[in-house]
Amino acid sequence: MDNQIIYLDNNATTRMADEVIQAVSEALVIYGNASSMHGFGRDAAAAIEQARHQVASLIDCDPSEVVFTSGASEANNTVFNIFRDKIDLGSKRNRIVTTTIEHPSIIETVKFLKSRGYLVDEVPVDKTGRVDLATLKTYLGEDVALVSVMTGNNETGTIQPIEEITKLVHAVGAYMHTDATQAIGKIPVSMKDWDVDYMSLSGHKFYGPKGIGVLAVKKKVPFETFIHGGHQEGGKRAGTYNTPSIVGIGVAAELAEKNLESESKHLWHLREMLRLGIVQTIPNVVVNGNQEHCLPGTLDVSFPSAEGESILLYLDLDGIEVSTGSACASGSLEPSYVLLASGVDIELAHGSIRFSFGHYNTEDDVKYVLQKLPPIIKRLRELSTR
Amino acid sequence: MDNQIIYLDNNATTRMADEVIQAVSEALVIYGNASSMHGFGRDAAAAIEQARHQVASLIDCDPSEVVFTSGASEANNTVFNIFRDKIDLGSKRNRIVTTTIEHPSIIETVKFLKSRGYLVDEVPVDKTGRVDLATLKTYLGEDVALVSVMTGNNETGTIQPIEEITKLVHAVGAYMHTDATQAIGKIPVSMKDWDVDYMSLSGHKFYGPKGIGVLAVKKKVPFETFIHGGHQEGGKRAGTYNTPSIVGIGVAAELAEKNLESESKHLWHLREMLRLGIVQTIPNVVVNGNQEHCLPGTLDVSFPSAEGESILLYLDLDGIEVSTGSACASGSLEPSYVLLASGVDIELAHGSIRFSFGHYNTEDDVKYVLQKLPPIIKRLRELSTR
Amino acid sequence: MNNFMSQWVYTPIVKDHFMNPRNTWREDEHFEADGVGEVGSLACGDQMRVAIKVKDDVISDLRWLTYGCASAIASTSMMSELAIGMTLEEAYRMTPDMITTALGGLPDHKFHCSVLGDKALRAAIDDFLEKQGRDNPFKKTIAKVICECKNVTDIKIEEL
Ligand SMILES: Cc1ncc(COP(=O)(O)O)c(C=O)c1O
Ligand SMILES: Cc1ncc(COP(=O)(O)O)c(C=O)c1O
Ligand code: FES
Ligand code: FES
Repeated sequence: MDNQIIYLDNNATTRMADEVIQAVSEALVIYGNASSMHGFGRDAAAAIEQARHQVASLIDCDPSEVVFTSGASEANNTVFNIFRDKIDLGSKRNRIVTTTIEHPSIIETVKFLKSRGYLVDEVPVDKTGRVDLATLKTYLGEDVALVSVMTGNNETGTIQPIEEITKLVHAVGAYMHTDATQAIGKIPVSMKDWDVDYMSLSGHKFYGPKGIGVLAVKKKVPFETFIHGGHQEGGKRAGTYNTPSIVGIGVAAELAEKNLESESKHLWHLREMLRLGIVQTIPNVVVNGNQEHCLPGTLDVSFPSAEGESILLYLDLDGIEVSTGSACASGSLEPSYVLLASGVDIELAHGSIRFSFGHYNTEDDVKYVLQKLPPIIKRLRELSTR
Repeated sequence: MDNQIIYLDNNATTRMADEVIQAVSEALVIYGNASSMHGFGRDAAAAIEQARHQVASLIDCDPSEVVFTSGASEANNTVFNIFRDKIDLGSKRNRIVTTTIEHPSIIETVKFLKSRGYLVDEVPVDKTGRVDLATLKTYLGEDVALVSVMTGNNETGTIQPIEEITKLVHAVGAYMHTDATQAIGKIPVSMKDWDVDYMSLSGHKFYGPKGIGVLAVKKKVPFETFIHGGHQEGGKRAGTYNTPSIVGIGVAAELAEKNLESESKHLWHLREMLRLGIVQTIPNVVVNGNQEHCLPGTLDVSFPSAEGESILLYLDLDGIEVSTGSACASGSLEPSYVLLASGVDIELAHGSIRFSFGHYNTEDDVKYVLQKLPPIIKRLRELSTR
Repeated sequence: MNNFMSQWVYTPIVKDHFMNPRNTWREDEHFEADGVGEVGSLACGDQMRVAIKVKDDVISDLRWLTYGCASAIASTSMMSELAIGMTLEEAYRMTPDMITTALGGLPDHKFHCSVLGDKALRAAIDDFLEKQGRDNPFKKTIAKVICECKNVTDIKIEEL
């Protein structure tokens, strides 16, 4: 194994930007309790408000709409809990609508809610993983409280038409949530333009710290606290402020906003370079997801007759780190539920590999993969029962 | 104002230990996703397992019983949610018992549950803030699902007889939770000896990082996921692993275990030195809480005719950082609910100041406070309507 | 860290009045008050007492005591500076807004602390007029403010 590590698993998590590491390290000493009145507390509070502005600027919302959470998983759970509570309290709108390809933090929340008798519909997607507006419309009605559709998929990169969906959702008087976790820093994201009511994101997906995320909540939309306790975040989310990580996500947001255009180009360039290289050098491959509406940097490929985990481990031996199916499914033998939900053949769904690029990847990385990958696939196919 | 800062608000949050800062900084580069199979992912997973062992050793439980959360607030919410869910599913045990002096993350959860029709009793405490076992007994019966009593109070430091309480709780077949957040690193804490079923703690209270905590869950006791999603923590808590902070809480746990005895002595010494100094130099003061069963390092004092916020801010101008009532109440007009619940006079409850010591405090700090505090109280009393 | 250093919780003027409160009523001082007013209670967490001297229906001098937070101390101190030299009518019409403005602002949740100061002043004027056996010409024109801070709403403030 080379000493060189080619990290192509940026949709799972990213390396923190040097600027973020620097800021977090400095903030480790801002240890005051941001809820306290004394000097240390005030320093922490000021640092937090700065971060709130940085995040708000990135996603185009008001700073007062930013609620810091422990990550996108908590943010997603929080949104569903709001409407669970409204339904418990007797709301006539007692139905939640989402899709079959959401992140597990929504899929599993839905499973739980259904098992407890709540009405949740999961709208199917087309072959490319896209929500069809006409299909979605058939699920919408006066009984719908919340619609939740992710901005871009973590596995295939497929982007949903959030602005159009939101119009349909608001037309029936329901509220709209989008999990924008994978889109941040890769495509322009705007609470205001899209007019969504709730948006989730997670720091470590865009070179910020882990364990910190945001639920953006538009003014005057329903809210119910998920983690009850102290008065932090205006009573919306309890828990002593995680000042260093909040400072970190703020700096990451500022970088993401500044670099958006160049980053987006960079990621798309590497992704396309790899896609073309694979298609040209390896016979019989299937590129998954929507190729027109796709997050830059995500390339999901199925290699029929070669199994995903084997490919992953061979690549790992060559110092290339990728993911099979969704990162969360790793360690399990389940085929990708995202691909299955998109109507992809079960065999293809088993053998998918996700390459996901980040800021620190280079053309050399792609060249290295294009040198190592074809013989691996060839070898596995020769071994395979076909 | 001197440049010197005397930080006496360690019950709110502590400064990270140098060893922890070091470990967290190094772990910031272990950026792999601990759920992934590739090399970086494995490094992260190993670091997490080590931290799990360190925490388990500190609180005397099995490493598999440690569930990492975003803090004690989330841990406390999680425990109550487990039993809420059991009650929703029709459990005959449909009552939760707790006390009037828990942390807001329990008090507010209880308020929420009551507002939704759940049965929750809050056991009163005596003048010193202690739960009386005979009183508690009258609340226990076959319909009780969960009893939650904190180990040591954040405001007065009063310690509860958790081992004895747990015996009573188990005798009626209920489960026992204790919020040990304030006790960690100050007194010996043992899941096994006390036989509690659930225990909460938070990293930043014992020189670890903020935004990371633990819910310890004994094997074979009820569990229901609070944050649904990925399969992290054996499905018990979703969200990408916060590797650096987990490493940090592990190192903090190891330090806390190693230093427990000397730390406990150090904190008690400074606390008593300050208490005696105050009592000797300032007329008409009331020391709150139980003086026999008290967390070392916590000293809560009421100064009649001097208002809490004014004292706090005059001390702040002298570079001394303390807290009034509970940290969460800052900026609000509420007198300390902990003192009120202990039957302390409302006027005294308004003017309480919490001095809380930590590892980095010295005798010189106490001397400095004893030089600055008496004139402040004198001055405020002269200004006061009396 | 230095980027954030360190505005104090309140404005510099509040800080100054908190640190050096003006016109406080020293116990050893022989202040012969023509009227004394008191509002709030220790149980509420804030109590204020204002004493005035009146010459030709002008407030010639004023002393005060307060049990309260930093905002309450600063507000009362500022009130005392504003009030001295005012006619009784001007003083009676002093609003919490004038006090907070003069202080360079107070956080929203501290607004009621400034309400207490001018209420105590009005109580002192009431007391003065009553002791003189005079009619109170101001009372009718001014809506009553309720003591409890929690009941001080914007509308009630505007009614002043
Ligand atoms: C689309 C999407 N939503 C939510 C999450 C959850 O983020 P976190 O694990 O930081 O809570 C992830 C990543 O894991 C994701 O890709
Ligand atoms: C007794 C107690 N429980 C729970 C908590 C909550 O901890 P955190 O704010 O880290 O979630 C605290 C501190 O704030 C506490 O003192
Ligand atoms: S006087 Fe009560 S908070 Fe200001
Ligand atoms: S004046 Fe009574 S509560 Fe504020």
